[in-house]
Amino acid sequence: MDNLATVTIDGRVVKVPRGMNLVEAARLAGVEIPVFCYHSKLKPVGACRMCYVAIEKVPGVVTACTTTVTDGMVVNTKDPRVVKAQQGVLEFLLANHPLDCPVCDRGGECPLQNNTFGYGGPVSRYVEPKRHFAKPIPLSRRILLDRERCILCYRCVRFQKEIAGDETLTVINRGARVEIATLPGREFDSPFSGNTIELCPVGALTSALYRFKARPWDIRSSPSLCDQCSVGCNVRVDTRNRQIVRLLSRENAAVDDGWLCDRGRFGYEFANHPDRLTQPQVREGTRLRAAEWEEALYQAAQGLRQVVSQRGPGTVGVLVSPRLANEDLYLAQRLARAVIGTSNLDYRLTPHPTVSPLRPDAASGSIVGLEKARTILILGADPLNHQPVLDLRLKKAASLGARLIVVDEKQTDLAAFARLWLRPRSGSLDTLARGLVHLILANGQVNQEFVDRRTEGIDALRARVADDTPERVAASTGVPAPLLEQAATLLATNGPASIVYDRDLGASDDGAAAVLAATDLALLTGNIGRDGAGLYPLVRAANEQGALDLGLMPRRPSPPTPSPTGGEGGHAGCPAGGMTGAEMLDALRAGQLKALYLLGVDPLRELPDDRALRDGLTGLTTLIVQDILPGPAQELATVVLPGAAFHEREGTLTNLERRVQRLWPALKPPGKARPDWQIIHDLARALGTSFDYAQASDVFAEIASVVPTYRGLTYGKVGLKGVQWPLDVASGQEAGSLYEDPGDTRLAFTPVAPSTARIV
Amino acid sequence: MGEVGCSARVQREAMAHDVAKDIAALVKGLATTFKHLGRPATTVQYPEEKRPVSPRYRGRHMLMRYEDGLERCIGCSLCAGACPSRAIYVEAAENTDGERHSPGERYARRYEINLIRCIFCGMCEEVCPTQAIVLGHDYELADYDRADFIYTKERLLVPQPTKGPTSPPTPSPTRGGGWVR
Amino acid sequence: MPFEPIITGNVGVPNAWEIDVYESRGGYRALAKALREHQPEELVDLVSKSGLRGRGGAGFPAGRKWSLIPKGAPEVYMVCNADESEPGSFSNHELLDWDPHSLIEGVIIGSYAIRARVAFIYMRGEFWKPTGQRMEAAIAQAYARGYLGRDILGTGYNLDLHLFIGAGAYVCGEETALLESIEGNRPMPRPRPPYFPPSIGLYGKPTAVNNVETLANVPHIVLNGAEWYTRLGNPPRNPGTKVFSLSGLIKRPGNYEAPLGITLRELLFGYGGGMLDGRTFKAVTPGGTSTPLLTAEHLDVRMDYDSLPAVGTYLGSTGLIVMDDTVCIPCAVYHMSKFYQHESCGKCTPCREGTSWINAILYRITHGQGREEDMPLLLDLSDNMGGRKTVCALGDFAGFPVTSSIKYFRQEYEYHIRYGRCPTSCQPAEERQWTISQP
Amino acid sequence: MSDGLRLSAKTRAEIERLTTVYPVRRSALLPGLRLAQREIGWLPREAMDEVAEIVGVDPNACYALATFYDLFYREPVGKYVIGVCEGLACHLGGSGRVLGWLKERLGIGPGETTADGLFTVRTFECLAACDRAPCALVNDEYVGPLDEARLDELLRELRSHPNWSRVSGVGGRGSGASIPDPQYPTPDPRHSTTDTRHPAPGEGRS
Repeated sequence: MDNLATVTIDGRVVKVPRGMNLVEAARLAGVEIPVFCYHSKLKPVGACRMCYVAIEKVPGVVTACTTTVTDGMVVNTKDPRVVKAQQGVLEFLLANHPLDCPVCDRGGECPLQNNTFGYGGPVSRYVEPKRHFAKPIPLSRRILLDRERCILCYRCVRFQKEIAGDETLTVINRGARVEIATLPGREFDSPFSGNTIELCPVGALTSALYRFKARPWDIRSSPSLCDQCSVGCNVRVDTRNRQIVRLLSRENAAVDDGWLCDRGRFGYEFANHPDRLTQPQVREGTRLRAAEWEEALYQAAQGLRQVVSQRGPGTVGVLVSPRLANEDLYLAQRLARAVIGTSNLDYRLTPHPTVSPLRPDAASGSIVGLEKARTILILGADPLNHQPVLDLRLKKAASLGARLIVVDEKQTDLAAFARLWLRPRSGSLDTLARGLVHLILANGQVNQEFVDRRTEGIDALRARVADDTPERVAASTGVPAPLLEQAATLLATNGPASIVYDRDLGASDDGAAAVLAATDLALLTGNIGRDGAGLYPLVRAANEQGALDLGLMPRRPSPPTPSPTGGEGGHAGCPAGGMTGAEMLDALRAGQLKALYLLGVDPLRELPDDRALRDGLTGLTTLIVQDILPGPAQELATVVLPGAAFHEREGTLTNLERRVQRLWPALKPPGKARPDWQIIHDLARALGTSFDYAQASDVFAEIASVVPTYRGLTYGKVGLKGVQWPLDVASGQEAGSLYEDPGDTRLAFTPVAPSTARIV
Repeated sequence: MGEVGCSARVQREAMAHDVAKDIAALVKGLATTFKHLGRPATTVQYPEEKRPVSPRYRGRHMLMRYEDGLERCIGCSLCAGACPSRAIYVEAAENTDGERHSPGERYARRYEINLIRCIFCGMCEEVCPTQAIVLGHDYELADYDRADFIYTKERLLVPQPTKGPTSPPTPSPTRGGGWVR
Repeated sequence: MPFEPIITGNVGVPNAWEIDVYESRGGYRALAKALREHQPEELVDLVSKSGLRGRGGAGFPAGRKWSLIPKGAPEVYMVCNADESEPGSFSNHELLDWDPHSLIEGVIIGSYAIRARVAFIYMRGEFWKPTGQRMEAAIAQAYARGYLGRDILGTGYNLDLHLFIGAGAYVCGEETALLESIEGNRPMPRPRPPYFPPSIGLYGKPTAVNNVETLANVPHIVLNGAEWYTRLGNPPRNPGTKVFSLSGLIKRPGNYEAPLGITLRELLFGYGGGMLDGRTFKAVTPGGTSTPLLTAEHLDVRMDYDSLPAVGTYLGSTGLIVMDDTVCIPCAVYHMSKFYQHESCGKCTPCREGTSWINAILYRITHGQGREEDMPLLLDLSDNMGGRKTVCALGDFAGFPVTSSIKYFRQEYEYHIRYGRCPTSCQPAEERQWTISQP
Repeated sequence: MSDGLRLSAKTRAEIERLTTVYPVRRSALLPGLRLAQREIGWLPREAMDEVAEIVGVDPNACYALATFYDLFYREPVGKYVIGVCEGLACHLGGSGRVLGWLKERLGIGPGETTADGLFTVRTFECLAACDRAPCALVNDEYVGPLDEARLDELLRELRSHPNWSRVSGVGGRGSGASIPDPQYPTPDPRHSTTDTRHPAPGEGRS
């Protein structure tokens, strides 16, 4: 093979890709080369000088991290010169490093300890007094710096500069007085700062939250997922004493690339909160009292039954949180539709956005596919705020050569990394997007082959955007025509191109039309259904995609009810119509709802203070609140059911790229709390149905059997790294991009005039 | 059958031999008794009286202090890690200048040993970087309630030296067991 | 040997830094010749043939360096390293003072040879009065006369020249650190590979980094031909002249241009006027403090790029600091180590920690607290930081004075360790004559 | 300009111009800092923030450079900074004595400023003027070789002569810093060090 080089490392012969550095090559050969500054995700700097190796025909020793393999290279990592040099480096490093391992949070999992044990000399000859600093100093609320321990590998600063793209942390001074620091009075305020703690090969950067909480040997670890946003970063939950003590990254190259944002990393404290609900409660007069599960469920079932029988199922509403797992969501909708008999079911409290007409309603490509894009249009999306780790991926794509086009009135974080930043006036996003469509049509940059073969309705489109000339668009958006021209050209000719937008953009009028135009742009340029080319409507909540997939909203195809014989049943008994969340809240204010089941949702907490809403809730005959922490709605509840947090249960979440990933129980739920799916199951049984799921995987098996996009998925298949739906029917493997296979159906350009394009 | 009859003499002889042996044994046994009759008793009147234990005896644990009264324990949990029966529980916290328990940054807020689990192997003592946990000579550990066998820090910590700390301690490069701060 | 100075020809000429004076002495003729009569490749060949070796210290052939720049690269930079900071060398300082135009001319020719459109002169921050001011004025004059800017001398060649002034850091003399400094980053040397300046240099683009003296030689080679240059100095491998900086305890300190291959004796006792009265020669740093010392036994060694390595040292930047019998070597080495401790950039572990450690040990030794084991420790530490174990050569440099002084003057260290005081009086004599160098 | 810590419009404009002169904007950072110090005399945080803002980088980048280079001051310095070279040649030539005389005349050692704010004494490692040993850099001006008489003359000149301005005639494109030393800075309390390993300034003079 031409692109492989044969190298011999400590007598082991391996073939590795050309251009690979020796540290990685040795890893492939099963030889460990000790490192401090080297990290596979960062550019080599050769600062720590730990990774010396000897290479035949090369004088002296060289650093493995900065040396790339060449064919026929013979490497020795155990040469006496190497051993001496490495001992020397460790002696230098330890000269000023305090031996306070017993109080250091890194002690026990410290690369410096390990490398000293593995490669260091027996004693130090350093007799001068050690360097002393005031310690620790807080770099931020989250991160503490112990300068005595720092070995100046610069991993933290390099992470910030190369991956996060900022200089919120820097290096000061010179020579032996070099320190990691920020400008005095300035906080280390990167939204990704926590990664530096994990990167630090010593205990120089430590977490203020984890400080002195545990030692590595009294920690229990469990794989899990971050549930703070829709990226679905993989985490390792470290627990001690039935408490989460920290979250660490569990690298999943396809999802998070090994990084976590600070919101995810440090946002676990709710799970440890002393006020966690641990006991079901029922209302007794004006106050709630603790009850056993049987009683609480009986009361809840009675309340529901009473309302259904007296006022009809149309007066019952079910609101669920899009952070709940697929299993919970699926059972919740079954309970609502098949058991209670209502379609007043939603995961949103605000009106639904207009979405792309393409079905299924999901991102067409994958997160990792963005790295293959040459152009990325970021339309009214701010991943840093809503999908932070995706922000890193987009920066990575930019560093790999993708041209970013940011369209946003605000200066988003990505604007600084963008080739073009278009700033349309507020409310003119749709004009701008249609202007781009116009330009591509006018300049003949249409991917004609794709349009002919895969789409329909281009003539109507042509007519609709005929008036959106660059001059007019420039006048109404304030974006100069040449910039529009450049953007259109990049999008159409510098392929593959991906279009990323916030799915909630469709909630505003101009955004709704822009979302539709974005679909048109993707279809016109043929940028859909391939690696690097795709349409990414970014959802926000951890399992919002799951809620969409499982039909957790009215007037959307719902999963069919399974037949009692286990096969696929029909939609019998599923009531049509139904109210959305926003409509339910209106009905509530008007006193038209009589019973409400809140699963992980608290309208009083999530919406601005609303007297009418409070009165509506007070006026309910039955208010069942299922949550993990107390909230204002609970004060009005008739029954309170304690649920389990993400790390206390089994289940699956579907992230913004359709990846179904698993949750594992790291702890038992506190007190008598139960996983949400189990509570719904128990409530359904209390209502007299024959729900029979012994464990979460039974629910998931049913989801896989009735939801077409989830067909073929099992917990085993989902595994530790997750699977993107849909699976290929024949091979059982991930099918990759959506809309890849033309099939019979053609993809339609925006079917209706934008002004009437409200869907849902 | 004849064999039985012919053995009568043999039986008689054997019996005489046995009697002689019994008597000899009796005499021997009584000799020991008589020999000890005049000697002082070795039984100790426990609990009024106690036998001394060897210096290396491993009894109930103690948490030691420095001369200035500061706790030696820094809450590092190495003892808990080394304990083969997982009998030790440590919860660390940070010293502040206002409330200082030990030198350096860290001290043990909670330190508990479950003496029912403990097998008195001394690993904790061995591994302690500050020589804070020491197995003492106290072996009278019976109690009425299982919960009372969980020895808390307050019970384990040796009392403050009679003259209290004269000045706030300053961290020195080395102190206690060669542990370098 | 009859000897005509080449690059110091304008030193001492009144107002040599004015473009009129420079032109009247034949300045910018070479530029016109180079641009009008030669293709860039021919100039690279010419300099290669002349055998000119980089005067920054390593002696890498200048023509070879230029030929490594990929042909047809869209963006190429020329950078002149005028960050002279090596203790003991001050030749560039004086050249720049007197003759900024000859450097500018060299830079333009060099830039043309590698097809650079932008060139930098990186000058150390301390050189402002008058050096930087004169250079700035000279660049402005060169622009005004059409030697810089667009369509130089009507040849269609464009070049912008920036004077970039540092702010005090020895490590900026290292070429990759210098490039980082221009880029606005902390000047820490880059690992090579992959950052070889000819392929990945300034702003990640191919870049030639040349020393002041190297470039100042170029106009003369263009005018007089490669053949002429190869006959100078100590051919074939060490042609040309070099400006030697003599300082320390010597009668006539100053810069002296001399042919490469001149003996140390001739340099010190001929040009330099010999030792101060009543003193005897003890040691000298042949190329600044970053080269191993030479002693009286080496007086007849020839000063060039190949003869010095044969006796275990290097030509370096030819800053000769002379020490005589009144100098205590460990104290002098302690001072040298202080320099490296101060100047280490802090990137590589061995250099960052090693320079401080060595400095601390030498402090103890020279202050009466030496230990028997300190000498082997010093040698071992020098070994652990030297031998190309660090990104740049500062790690090696810091060890050279230590190892060479222990090699030649072990007994002085032993004396210090044993008796806790100096074998000589460290105080240099009071009656030193003050002279300002004017070659 | 009111507090003397902010840059004048002229300097801001000059830095602004520099950002367009070089092939990459960031290259203007070091010259920008030099210009800022030329105006203010040292680099207060406000100045670093301003330069960073003009160049379009994080202020931390300015801090990183300001603490690396010898010629930048993070603390106010006297009107005249006398930087005595302590390179080997100057050491052999008697730089220790020069520092001793300065201590005698001004009462300050390296890193200190006289109470009247007139003089700051600092050291340099090597100024590349070894033939003038022992030499010194006084603001931008090289002086040397220094003996006792020449030093006294210099001090007298500095005290009386109006031509010695705090910011000597620096100007133009890459120009700048007249005054130096982060070598022995008064530590910022948050970054204070009790580094006992490095020999105290000025020792080693035997």
